Amino acid sequence: MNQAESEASDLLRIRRLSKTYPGGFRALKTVDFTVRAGEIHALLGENGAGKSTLIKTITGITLRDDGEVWLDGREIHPRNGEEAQAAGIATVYQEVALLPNLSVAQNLFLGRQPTRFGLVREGEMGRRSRQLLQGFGLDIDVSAPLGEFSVAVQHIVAIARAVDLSAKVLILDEPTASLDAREVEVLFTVMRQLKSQGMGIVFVTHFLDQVHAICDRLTVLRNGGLVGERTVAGLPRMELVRMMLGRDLEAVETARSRSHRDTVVDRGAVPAVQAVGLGKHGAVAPFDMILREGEVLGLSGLLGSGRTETARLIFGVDRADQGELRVDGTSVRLLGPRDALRLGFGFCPEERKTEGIVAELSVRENIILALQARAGWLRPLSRKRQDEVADRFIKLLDIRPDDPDKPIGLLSGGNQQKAVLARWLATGPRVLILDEPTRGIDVGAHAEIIRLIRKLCDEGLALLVISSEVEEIVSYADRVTVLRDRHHVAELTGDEVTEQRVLTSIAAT
Amino acid sequence: MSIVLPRKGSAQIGAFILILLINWLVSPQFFDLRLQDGRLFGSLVDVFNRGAPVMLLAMGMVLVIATRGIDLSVGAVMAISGAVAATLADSHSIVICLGAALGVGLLCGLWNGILVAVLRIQPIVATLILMVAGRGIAQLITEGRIVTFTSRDLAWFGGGSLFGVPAPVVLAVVALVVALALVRGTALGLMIEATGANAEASRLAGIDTRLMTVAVYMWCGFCASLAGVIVAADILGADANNAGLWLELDAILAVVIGGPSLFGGRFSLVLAVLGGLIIQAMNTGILLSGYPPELNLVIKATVVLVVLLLQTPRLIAFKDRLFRGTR
Amino acid sequence: MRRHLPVLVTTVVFLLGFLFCAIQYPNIASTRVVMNLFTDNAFLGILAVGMTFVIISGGIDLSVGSVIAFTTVFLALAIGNWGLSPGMAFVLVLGITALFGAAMGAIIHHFEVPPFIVTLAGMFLARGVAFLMSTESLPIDAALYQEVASFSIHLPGGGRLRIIGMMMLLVFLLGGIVLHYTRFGTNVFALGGGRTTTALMGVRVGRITVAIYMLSSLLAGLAGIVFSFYTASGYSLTGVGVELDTIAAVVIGGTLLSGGAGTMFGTFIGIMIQGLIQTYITFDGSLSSWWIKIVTGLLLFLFIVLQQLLTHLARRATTGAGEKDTQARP
Amino acid sequence: MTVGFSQIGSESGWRAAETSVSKTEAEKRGITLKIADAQQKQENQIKAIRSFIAQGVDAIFLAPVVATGWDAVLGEAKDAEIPVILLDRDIETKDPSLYLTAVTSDSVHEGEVAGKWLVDTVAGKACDVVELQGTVGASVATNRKEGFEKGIAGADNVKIIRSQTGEFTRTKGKEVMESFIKAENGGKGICALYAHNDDMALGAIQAIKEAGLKPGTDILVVSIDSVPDIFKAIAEGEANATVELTPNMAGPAFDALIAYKGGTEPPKWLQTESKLYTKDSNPEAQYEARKSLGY
Ligand SMILES: Nc1ncnc2c1ncn2[C@@H]1O[C@H](COP(=O)(O)OP(=O)(O)OP(=O)(O)O)[C@@H](O)[C@H]1O
Ligand SMILES: Nc1ncnc2c1ncn2[C@@H]1O[C@H](COP(=O)(O)OP(=O)(O)OP(=O)(O)O)[C@@H](O)[C@H]1O
Ligand SMILES: [Mg+2]
Ligand SMILES: [Mg+2]
Repeated sequence: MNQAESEASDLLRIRRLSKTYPGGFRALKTVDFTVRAGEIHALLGENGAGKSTLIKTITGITLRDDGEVWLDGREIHPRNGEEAQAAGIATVYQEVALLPNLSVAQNLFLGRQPTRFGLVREGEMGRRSRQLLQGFGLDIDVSAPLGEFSVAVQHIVAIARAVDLSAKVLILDEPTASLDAREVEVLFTVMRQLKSQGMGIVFVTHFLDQVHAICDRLTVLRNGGLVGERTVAGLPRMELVRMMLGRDLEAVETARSRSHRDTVVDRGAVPAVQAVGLGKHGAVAPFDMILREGEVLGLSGLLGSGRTETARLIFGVDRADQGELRVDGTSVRLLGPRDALRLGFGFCPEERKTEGIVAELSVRENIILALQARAGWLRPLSRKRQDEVADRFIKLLDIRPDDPDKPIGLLSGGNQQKAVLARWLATGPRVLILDEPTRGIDVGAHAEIIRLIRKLCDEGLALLVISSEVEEIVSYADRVTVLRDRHHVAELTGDEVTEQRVLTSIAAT
Repeated sequence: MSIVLPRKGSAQIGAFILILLINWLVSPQFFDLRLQDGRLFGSLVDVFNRGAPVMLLAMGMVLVIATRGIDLSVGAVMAISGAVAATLADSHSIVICLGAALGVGLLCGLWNGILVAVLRIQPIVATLILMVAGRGIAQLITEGRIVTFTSRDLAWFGGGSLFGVPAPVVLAVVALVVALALVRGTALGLMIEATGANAEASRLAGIDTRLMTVAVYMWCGFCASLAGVIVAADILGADANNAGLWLELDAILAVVIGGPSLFGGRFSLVLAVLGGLIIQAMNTGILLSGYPPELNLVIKATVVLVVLLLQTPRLIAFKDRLFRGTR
Repeated sequence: MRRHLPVLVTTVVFLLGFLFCAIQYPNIASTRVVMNLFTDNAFLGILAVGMTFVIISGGIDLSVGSVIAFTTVFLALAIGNWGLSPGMAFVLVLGITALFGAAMGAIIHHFEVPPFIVTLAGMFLARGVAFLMSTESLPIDAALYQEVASFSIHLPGGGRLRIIGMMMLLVFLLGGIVLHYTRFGTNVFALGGGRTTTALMGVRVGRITVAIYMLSSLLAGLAGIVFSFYTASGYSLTGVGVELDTIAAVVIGGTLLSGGAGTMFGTFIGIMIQGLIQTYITFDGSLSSWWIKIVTGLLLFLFIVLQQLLTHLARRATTGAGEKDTQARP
Repeated sequence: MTVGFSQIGSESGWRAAETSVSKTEAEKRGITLKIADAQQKQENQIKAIRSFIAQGVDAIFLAPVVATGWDAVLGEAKDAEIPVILLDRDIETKDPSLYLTAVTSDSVHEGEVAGKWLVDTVAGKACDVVELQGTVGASVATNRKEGFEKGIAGADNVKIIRSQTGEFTRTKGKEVMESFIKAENGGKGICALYAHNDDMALGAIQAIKEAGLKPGTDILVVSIDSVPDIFKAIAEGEANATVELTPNMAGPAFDALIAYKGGTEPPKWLQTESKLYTKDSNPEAQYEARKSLGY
């Protein structure tokens, strides 16, 4: 293809885009980026590489310092969401940018509701909403407030909204982070269909499998700079990883080496935590569960199957209304997370934005928050101690940028996730509950976290991990409990812990 | 060459200085100071002295606002504690009298805190209840009259002085230091900010958000009652009908001038207090100016808007660009 | 059903309260008293409609009481001294107040100043200007005013639905339609749900902010006109503290002060609850100034606690029925 | 007989005294008095009157919070044939038949009495006066200002140099006086203080003292209302004169009402006396007489 020809098929062309955030952080350094009509283009890079920033500067949510954005042969200067939409760019941002207080239907049609005589036609809007969502395999009450649904549902709604805007370019920033395998498949079907209609799609993800499954070309960013653009077909995985990390990933072994297992766990001992008939009306049916020190228990199931609720009961966030919880064999009554914290529990919630980070506070303050809460208000951690703790975990988890005083809300999504993990690791817990710990985390850090989980286990920590990635869960779990419709339906141990077995249990009806 | 100004608070300090300078233009003897009966005397002293109640209220209010709350009842609490102090002043020792007045303030705060944190009533309505009923309670104590007293001990809180500094200013400064020590010397500040910024996340991190909420309302009630004692001591009597009337708006305004958003999170005690001073400097200026009182509100409106526009992000960005240009 | 719970509960609370009052003073359960509830709270109701929009959008408008004062003084002067016809004066004053609100909205949006302060400055300004126009209370003497005052629909039981009462009901009706059934209304909710997000979703946040504050001031102007009908005079001290009453009514009606949720009907009930408390106290008639305040506070407390309690119980009942489960995927 | 009294509220000690005196006066005559407190709001007063009408009282007393805007509701009272008597303040209406009579003091006259006293006292010496006004927009404030200006109109030696609102309260009175003193050369430029009510004067007296001046000597103090505390100040020589506004408006009103029921039409205006008190009028005794009236 010669130069002129390729320019002609370019739908979105970015030239020399630069962005320095207030405070002097250079998030983008003269990045070039091109999306053609009818292609799915992956935008890749480590956490904090500048992917989301690139997207936001294209749509004008954050104003660019320098550079050009061409759409369909015309230079555009959108200054806000409305102008970007009008120009033909539909975007799903990384943090779901929808309104939890509006109904699902209103979210889908905000600003373009069907009206008659100036009045919104609710019925028509509801009908079209249901139709639209059915295309994504979602059958929900569209008149319910969006906030009542899990992030996953919200994400699908956001995607549906963007798709329905029928723009020329569709940008999806980590749409699959909170989806399970089935939903990802649905999304891909829709994407392929849009692609065939000539739409250009930008797709950000940390799942390299997905890149290979659906993308035509890819662009890699590192530290705000452009690393390169490649055609996906024929690009070896190792090569891609090297592009992203700038180094080889020594043994990205998702290999199922569960060799460490039986050596550590003493099955005769009193379990660290034991749930007996624990349950809550309307949340989870009563279940039994055993957590032993040095052992990883995985919770698997579809979205909405009650995994989070299980975790919340054990951590005392919600109060159980039946059954009992035993810690070291003695029955305890948790009146709230504080009680759990005192017992040495830790809990990384799934919904990072609303339940995890405290956006306005600095990274340091976020990391020491639980530690401080356990110490009580009267015993403040000295600044020196705070810095020590923060620095240690920033290094350990490679949180970037490594500035502990930056408000955490300004960090990239993946780095926020790491900081929340750090908060609990800092308390040195004996029982740790992780709800989707690797969500939005890049390949490098992903491997890092899994290594960390194993190490913690070896040190005698009892772990309860919830993950939608079955492959990931079987890679480190000693046992897997499968949930369906808020019931604990199966428990797999030992050699039963295989991807296949887990998937069958999930799917069984 | 760069001008080193603290980023945070430069707008407020600037506004305060600007208003003082304007006052000086309006009234040339504005900065004059002399010692009168062992007490500093002058318009500048008045700004601090008269501003003490609002400064105290702002100190309390800023923490409440940091937890996404609001306390409308501070004016009423001032009236109650003033009434209590004045009724007890001549019959009981100052310790009992003060203890009762401040205790009542804490109690009022506890009530508000429970309504907000335990019964989960929206703060504005929760505190509105005490705003309405509280003034009634104060009037009930005084039976609608102005209860006067002669106790010199109590009078010190209004008219006394320490090393020439008027007692209200001393009290406000002490309260500020105590508050700073409490909030920044312990982990309370962090916990309050976390609660205000994201209550759910803070709860999951093990912070007792309920305790934090109750505590800030109690602190706010305490500050209000101290302000009430000062106001009563100042006129040697408790005027339950008028003490602290509409002062809640001034207190909120002070906090907002001091910077934090009304939607919780980061706060600065010092800037809130500075906000209170800015309001009082403006009021004193109006009084010194000699304009007819019909103009008071129009002047106030103008000043408030100007002070605010001074610290809007747009203007700050503009200013930054200017400074960067000169560097 | 769960979504309408707050309104439902508030209504039930009002009805219970009404029953309680009527048992103590049977006269309260008459059309006369109920119609008086409309007449006496007409201006408050109209203000509350505007305030509902403002609060749902996540803002607040403290200037409304002062705008009423300004409006009444302006009308008295325009009709009495400048010789304008009432109709002209109304159009003029509504124009001025709308512009005033638009200006506040524009400042709030463009300079990103908290609405609390902008409208507080607006509150000072409007009353200040009223003072400058006249510090005296001025009678308004126009034929129209007498006609308005004398016209009413008689109901069985001696009740009279007066024009200003009807105006309030009409404003509530229109306000409800605009809030709940138009794009503008949805945008107001959206703004309350999140400003940045709303902007991300392609809504023109600036325009809507201006429109909201314009509407609120315009309705405050209308409330001023209604107040001038009510008292046939203009006075610069009118409506001191009314903004708090209005905000309270809106919030009691189930609207979240932090924005994003609320209903027009709830606000209506909020106004009625406040009116009922007033009426109860007037009927009692034996309370001293301070007991009035204490009892008002107490009743407010009871209403709100009852509301909270019922909501809690109803929530429990509905979640027990597994409402959440019905939303699960197929 | 049952009388409904729509009282303004309880914004000052004087108002509280008026309420409590009304109660005693009613008791004395065996009349049932229903007091509705309007919390400073005209709309509440209108509601109260409507409810009095609904309850069928024999007469209505009204202490109007503003002068205008009563025609409609008083018309209703008239239709119901309930006589209305105005207390304390007059109203503006074109139809005087809406009320039976008004028992009020003439607040312009009060100011005039104060002004005249000052002119007489300074006897030709130059005298710069500072004025503490009541709440901006309150009719009493406007009238007392007007009356005082009338009182000093003839004397060129007496003039008002500063005038600011003290909102009828002690706290504000003190604060404003402080700034007056500072603005006028430490108070040396001030010859006299005129306050629209005693409470502001009492606050101002403290400010004068704190500035190192002698109230009553260095700065003459004249005010209106005659609340008990001002007599203490007069007795101590810290205040010079006060003009009385009696809290007993209800007494004459009851008398007029009883007479009216007996068939005698009362005059349209029953003016209460605006008596001047100085240190010569035995302030100690005045204090004793007033202290239990509920001020
Ligand atoms: N408003 C801001 N102010 C300052 N720095 C910011 C701001 N927003 C983002 N950054 C910084 O810019 C860098 C790039 O962030 P960005 O969100 O673009 O990363 P990303 O590639 O999307 O990462 P992830 O995969 O974790 O989502 C990060 O280091 C982040 O801390
Ligand atoms: N895909 C979905 N479709 C409809 N409703 C859903 C879906 N996912 C979750 N929900 C609802 O959202 C709420 C939250 O689900 P919850 O977080 O308990 O699920 P989970 O098993 O923890 O799943 P995950 O953690 O993978 O999101 C539940 O009320 C559930 O009914
Ligand atoms: Mg990102
Ligand atoms: Mg979950």
